[in-house]
Amino acid sequence: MSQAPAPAAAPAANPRDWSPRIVAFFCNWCTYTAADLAGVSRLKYAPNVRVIRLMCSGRVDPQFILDALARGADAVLVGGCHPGDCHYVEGNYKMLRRHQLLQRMLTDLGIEPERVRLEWISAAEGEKVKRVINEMTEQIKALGPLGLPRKFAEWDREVIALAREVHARDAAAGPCPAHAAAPQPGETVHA
Amino acid sequence: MKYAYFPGCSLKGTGRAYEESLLPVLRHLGVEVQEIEDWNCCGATAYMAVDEGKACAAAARNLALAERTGLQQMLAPCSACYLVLNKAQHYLNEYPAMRRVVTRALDSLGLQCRGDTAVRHPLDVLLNDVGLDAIRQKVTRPLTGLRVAPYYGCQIVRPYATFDDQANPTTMDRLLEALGATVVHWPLKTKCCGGSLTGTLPEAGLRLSYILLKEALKRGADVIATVCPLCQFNLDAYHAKIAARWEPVRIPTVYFSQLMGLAFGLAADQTVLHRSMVPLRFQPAPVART
Amino acid sequence: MEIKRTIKYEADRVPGFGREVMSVPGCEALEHCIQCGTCSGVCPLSIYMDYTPRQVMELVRSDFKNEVLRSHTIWLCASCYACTVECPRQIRITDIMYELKQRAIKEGVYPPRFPIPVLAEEFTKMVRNHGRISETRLVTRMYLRTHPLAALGMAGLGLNLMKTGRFSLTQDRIERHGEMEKLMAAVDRENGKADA
Amino acid sequence: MPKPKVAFYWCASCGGCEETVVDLAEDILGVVEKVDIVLWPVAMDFKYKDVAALADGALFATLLNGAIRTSEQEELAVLLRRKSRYLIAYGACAQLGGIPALANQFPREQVLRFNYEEAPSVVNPTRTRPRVHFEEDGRTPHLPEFRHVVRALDQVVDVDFYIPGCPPTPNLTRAAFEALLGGNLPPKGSVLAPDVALCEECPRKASKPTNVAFTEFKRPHQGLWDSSQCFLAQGVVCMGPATRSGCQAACTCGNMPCTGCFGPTSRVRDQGAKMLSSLAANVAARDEAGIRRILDGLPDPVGTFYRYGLAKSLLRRKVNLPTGSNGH
Amino acid sequence: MKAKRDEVRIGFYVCHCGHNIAAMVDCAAVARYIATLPGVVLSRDYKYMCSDPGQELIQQDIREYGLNRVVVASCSPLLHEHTFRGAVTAGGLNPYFFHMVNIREHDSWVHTDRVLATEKAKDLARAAVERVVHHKPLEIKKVPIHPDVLVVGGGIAGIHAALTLANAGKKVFLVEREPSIGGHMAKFDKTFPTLDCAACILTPKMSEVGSHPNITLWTWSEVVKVDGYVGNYTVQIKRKARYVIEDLCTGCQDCIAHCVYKEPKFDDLFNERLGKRKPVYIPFPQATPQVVLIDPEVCLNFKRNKNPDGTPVVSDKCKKTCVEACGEKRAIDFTQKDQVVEIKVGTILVCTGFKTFDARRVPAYGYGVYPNVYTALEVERLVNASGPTGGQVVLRQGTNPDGSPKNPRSIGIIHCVGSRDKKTNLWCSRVCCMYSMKLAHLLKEHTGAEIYNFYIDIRTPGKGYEEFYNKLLEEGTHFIRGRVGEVTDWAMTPEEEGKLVIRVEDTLAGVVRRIPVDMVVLATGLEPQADADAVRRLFNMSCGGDGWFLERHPKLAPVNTFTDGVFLAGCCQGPKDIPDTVAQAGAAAAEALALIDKGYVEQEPNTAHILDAECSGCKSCIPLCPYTAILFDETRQKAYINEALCKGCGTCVGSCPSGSIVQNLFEDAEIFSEIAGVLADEPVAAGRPGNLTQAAIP
Repeated sequence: MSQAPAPAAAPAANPRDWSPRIVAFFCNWCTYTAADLAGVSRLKYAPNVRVIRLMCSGRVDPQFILDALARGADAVLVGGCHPGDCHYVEGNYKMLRRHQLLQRMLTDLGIEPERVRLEWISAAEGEKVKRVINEMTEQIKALGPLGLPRKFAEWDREVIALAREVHARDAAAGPCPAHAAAPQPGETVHA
Repeated sequence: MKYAYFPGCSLKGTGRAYEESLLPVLRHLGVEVQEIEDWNCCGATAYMAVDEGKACAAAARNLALAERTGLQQMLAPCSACYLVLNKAQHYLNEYPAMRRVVTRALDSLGLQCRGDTAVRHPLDVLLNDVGLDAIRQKVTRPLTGLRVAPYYGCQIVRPYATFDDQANPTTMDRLLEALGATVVHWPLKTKCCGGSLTGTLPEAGLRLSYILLKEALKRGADVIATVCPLCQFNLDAYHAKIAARWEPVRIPTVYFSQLMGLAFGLAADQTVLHRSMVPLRFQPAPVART
Repeated sequence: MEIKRTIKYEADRVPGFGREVMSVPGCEALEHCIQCGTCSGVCPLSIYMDYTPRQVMELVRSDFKNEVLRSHTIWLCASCYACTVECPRQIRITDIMYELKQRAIKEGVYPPRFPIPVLAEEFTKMVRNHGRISETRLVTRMYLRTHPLAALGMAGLGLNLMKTGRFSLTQDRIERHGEMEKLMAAVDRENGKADA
Repeated sequence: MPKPKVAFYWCASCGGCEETVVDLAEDILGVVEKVDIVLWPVAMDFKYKDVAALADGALFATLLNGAIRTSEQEELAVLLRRKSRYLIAYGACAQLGGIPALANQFPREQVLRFNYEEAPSVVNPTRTRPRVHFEEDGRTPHLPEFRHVVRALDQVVDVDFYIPGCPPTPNLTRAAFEALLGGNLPPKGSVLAPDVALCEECPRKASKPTNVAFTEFKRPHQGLWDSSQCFLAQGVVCMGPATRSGCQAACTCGNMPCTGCFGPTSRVRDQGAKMLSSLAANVAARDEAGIRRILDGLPDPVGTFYRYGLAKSLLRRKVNLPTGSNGH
Repeated sequence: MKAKRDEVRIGFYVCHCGHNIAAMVDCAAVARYIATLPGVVLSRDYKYMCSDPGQELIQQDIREYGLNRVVVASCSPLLHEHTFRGAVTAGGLNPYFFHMVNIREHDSWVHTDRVLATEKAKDLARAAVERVVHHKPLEIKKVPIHPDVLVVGGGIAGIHAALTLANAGKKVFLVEREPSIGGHMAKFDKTFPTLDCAACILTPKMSEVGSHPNITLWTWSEVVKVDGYVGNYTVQIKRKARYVIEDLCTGCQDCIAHCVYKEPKFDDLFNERLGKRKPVYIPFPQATPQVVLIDPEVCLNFKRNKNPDGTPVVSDKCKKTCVEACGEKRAIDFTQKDQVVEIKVGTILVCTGFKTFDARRVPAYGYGVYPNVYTALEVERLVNASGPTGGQVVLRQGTNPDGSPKNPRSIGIIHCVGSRDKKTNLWCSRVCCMYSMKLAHLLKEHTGAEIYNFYIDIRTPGKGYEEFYNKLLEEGTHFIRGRVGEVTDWAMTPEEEGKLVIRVEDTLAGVVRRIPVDMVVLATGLEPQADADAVRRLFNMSCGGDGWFLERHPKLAPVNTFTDGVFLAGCCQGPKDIPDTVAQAGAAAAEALALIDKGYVEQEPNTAHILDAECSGCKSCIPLCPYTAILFDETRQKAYINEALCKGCGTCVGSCPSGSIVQNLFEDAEIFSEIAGVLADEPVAAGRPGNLTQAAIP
């Protein structure tokens, strides 16, 4: 599932035309609707955000945020109803609390707070969708790429170098059984 | 209570009666003021007409000097100064570009302007800091029977209604009542007096003064109380010309501070009523206080 | 009878003028004007104006620069801010008037010997040189530059001022001479027009 | 018929895992008679070259404990991988990175500096540090490279099974051996422990009310805890809900809260994130200030939620730390 | 997952939506790209997917290509998800093997760079393709609908809706917070543009409501609590104490006649305080129900100080002549208390109306300062034959030469008071132009005065409206285009003496004018009710930025709200005139009927369930559910979810520490793959985060 072919322009290919990749989780009732409204009103905003629709910001599992970052998002935006307006009474409060704790942890792990943003945007606030997305895009532009996948690769170069060496040595020494080859991507303890 | 004091040019010139009467009154009420050292012209409206940036810088110099005094509050009795200084603060906070320019310009004088000094009008201070009760305490000669038309003019409630209602300000009304005077209610209390136009386009400027004077008389006022040197000048100095153009509408115009002095029983050289061209002839009787 | 052609051709417009004005701090909201006329309705001086404030707003918006800068309206504004506080679109009309006055002065387009800009200029000069205003001197200078004769008409007033001890021809000034000049020069520098 | 060959090996670890093997007590004999132990550095003397000499896949199983931090450990991991039919990550460090992986919060330089210069117990006036290559009377031996990143075993080589725990319990180990030898194995990649969270087997489970909302968080040393009541109900962070069972709740039985050494269930990708999610969501306050005040009771989120799992967490490591451009 | 990949056969469709999408997104390119993804057996772009042929296309392909997953990239799922699920079902698939991608509202309409917009479309589409692999067939949940309806608000909207429903044989509860239904319309004299008398057309409807066997009418009552969900709402209603037993009161009004107060003495709110009433009163002659009530604030039989809980204290100081007068009927009961009743309904219509703008907020017009400045609503009462002056237009201040109260000879009507103004309300209130002209006509009719209308723009978008404007012009009413600067009482000229002077620029003539008048009428705009926000929360609705209740979709669902089973009608949704209000009320009633007669609602099966074997019983999820849908089975020591109560927010799922709760349609696997999908073009995303990247190993 991770082997999708890269489209024409892999954005990271050339740092000059790097532009932030932001994954957004919008609640169905307020923020997603607001984004629809922004569309209907033909407001124009930066094309850097990819919206994933959930029923409520309360559904946003911190794993989603970390996974998005780990897979190459430069930032994550979570949008929910204003406090007191949650379609499910108080899902947005749950998210607010998670967000605060997550921010503390991410800071310890070297990720700037700006990269994970929580916004209350009501169904009527198409303008705010535009403002927040543009604002955030600018902020992240200023911060520069997070680029975790590339970081992971960089980290692992030290190991890969050795792996190569050993493999080379053994190749000389004789054939090595298939299953001793390094693990295939995608199949792991999580699978 | 201590305030940095910004007199402004008029209070040293044609509007000296304002300062001469205000300072004693404040002293009498235990309000300390410290004149800002080497203050300059606020930038005034005429300047705005030439270059907003420079007007702002001129104002900012004063704000910076005020900040130097370490007093958070700044007293600006002249309406024009009050407005311009306030406006400058707003612009500096609303428009980063302008702030940058002004900040750099001030650097060249070795000054900084944080822009956090509260620019306040005497009416504001008297009602909200001193309080009407304290003022009543000091009234020894209530202005009983004196019918006063309170005249605020434009610039202390417009465009920034900081301490009073924009459409119908009442601070001076309440102050005058506290002095024992009878307040004449009229719809022109915030109308324009003609400003600098009286000097430049008499027909237009004087007419506005004429309307004010006429209406005040019509509503049975004995005197108009004002808060602005320019208003006072316009309403006091042009009676001859007005009479020549329309009809005589003689009614004295004095600063509210002069009336306060009167009610506090301060000496003549502290109420300086003699500085009005149309004199106010009213001597309140003392009352025995219990 | 004398007849006058009032039609406006596109050539009479100065494209971009409106946008330019609306880009100045304080003048942004002009684009929201709905031409309701509240400004004229509350303006105490609109009755003397060749264009009502509302018309000036529209003329600015439609780039009729020359008409606007030559109008009396901008000089008649006494900056009482009545329009600004009443405008249903919160347009800072007074500030726009200031902006227009500035442009008129910079371009020198106003009636000859017209006292208001002269006053403004003298005022500016005095502040620049002395840091403070001495009203009597200022007014006198203005009259001398505009209607020397009219100055005589003011004699009576001058007399009264003397009587009430409010007349003085001495020039008040700040102690740290030159600071104002320095300050203004700095502003010019910052605005990138050191020559001014 | 020859007995299947088995190897025990340790990498970045404390030795606790080896203890467990010993803790099998008399059962160790049972194991020993069923298998030939061909490599066990902690207990016996074999040479790597002996192992290297073996044919690929000649080892039936290798139980490798400890995290991977040095090039030597990597090399051995690769070697043992090749020689073993089943490579088993044994214990929290091999499975998740374990305690050593907490070092993933700090730059390698800082770790070295502390250990060779700053640690109170160190006397090292010349500030000598191990170098990979160095000259010594004509010879140039080389030492293993100390990596920038601490890794779990499966971040270096392919792993067949995982036996969790810090350390794994004798029971799990025994069960694992039985499964291995009996040939009734779960799908590759499985963790050989129940796939349910710890609360299932925690004796305090019943004592937890259904309406726990946190008004403050306390740390284990900040009080005396009712030994019969759920820690979370007492405001103490217990990783039990987010951690695999299989340890018979050893810690909570010893009146200490669970710290998560068994790692997440198979349904969870990031143990810390999940625990964080559940704890935060149940904070009582609604206003930002109130929430902040309560969360102040969790001064070290990473250390709390990733005590063992940092290497295998979604972020793996403090992301802005420097990395060596290459290995050797 | 790999195995799964082989079984799935995905059909992908990208919609041009005419030019709406195609203009900014290269649909063909998107289709070509998606075709290259594993599992995709078919990838098309098409002009209008939502059209019949478009849907037909999907159905055919399902059959011909044996598709078992369908992805459509077009507009917002909130718009057409239902449509396409229908098509998928018709094609013989479970509707939930479908996923929709929003490349219009979220892409083509909001971006300006075609290349980037196309990239975004590809990313979003790829995410859907990744996601749909994990979709599972689901049962559509059917929830039975309780046939009774609650209508909140007894204005013309509520009245019309209630009658429509009741005549269709449904039981209706109509709740009105005032003592009588009728709302604002009951206060109007005539209605524009036809000028038929408001009472004549409203009163029959009101009495029909009062007597309708299917309508339970509760006035002087307020909804205080709403629980449940579409089809099954439990509503608590507070019935405020009237101190009169409704069933016993015959409306004879003897009590009023015999009240110890001989003369009406207290402000009559129905008459906008222009008239007076007694402590025991009936709001207006046609009031429905015809039941009096007593105002404990002023009635002599109550103490002025209240109980701690705010309820009034009976003093028994009064002679109680009213009780005597009531005699045998025994309708008056001073001991009455507020009481809360609970009802069950399936659907709710919110028709809570508007409030008029408070003219004091525009001080320049002198309302409250100059007695002869009136609001339009006051004038409605003034010209009304049953009004406080019996239809005589007499001013508060001034007298005629004969000493009688002054009749105005000149009247200025100021439009847009509080409307179209950033300082108050930016919206156009839609009705003021027309009602101002109506009042202009009526005032001329009553007084023959000179009438000036001061307007910014005249807006007459309605049947017969422009004609009415024309009629007014013929009548010689003056129309001056200019927003009035101020209303003042200082005179410049003799003819201004003693009058109100209106200063305005006649913008069409380009001159500033001062116009003296005897009377000023302020055409105040419409505003959301003061408690709109509380009401909104009560029914779990949304408000627009301006405070009006928000419809689900301005065109496709104008009377629906974001809460199923709750509908909107009338001015609570935005300013509108009576014809529009009635039409909307009818529409809302029809929507409710459609639900009721269907008998059930289909609900998104997006509920959550707990994996029983995997649940450790840690109870972390239980306090998180706002609907207490999560329960704990003490014997088995595991949590379980009552899916009937679950509304599918997924909060518990996001919080389960061992990942043992699953939300249909939003399973972890589905969302993770969606995340992977939008980001998959990251060069090294191949390696699973947390695992050694293999790219470099030979």
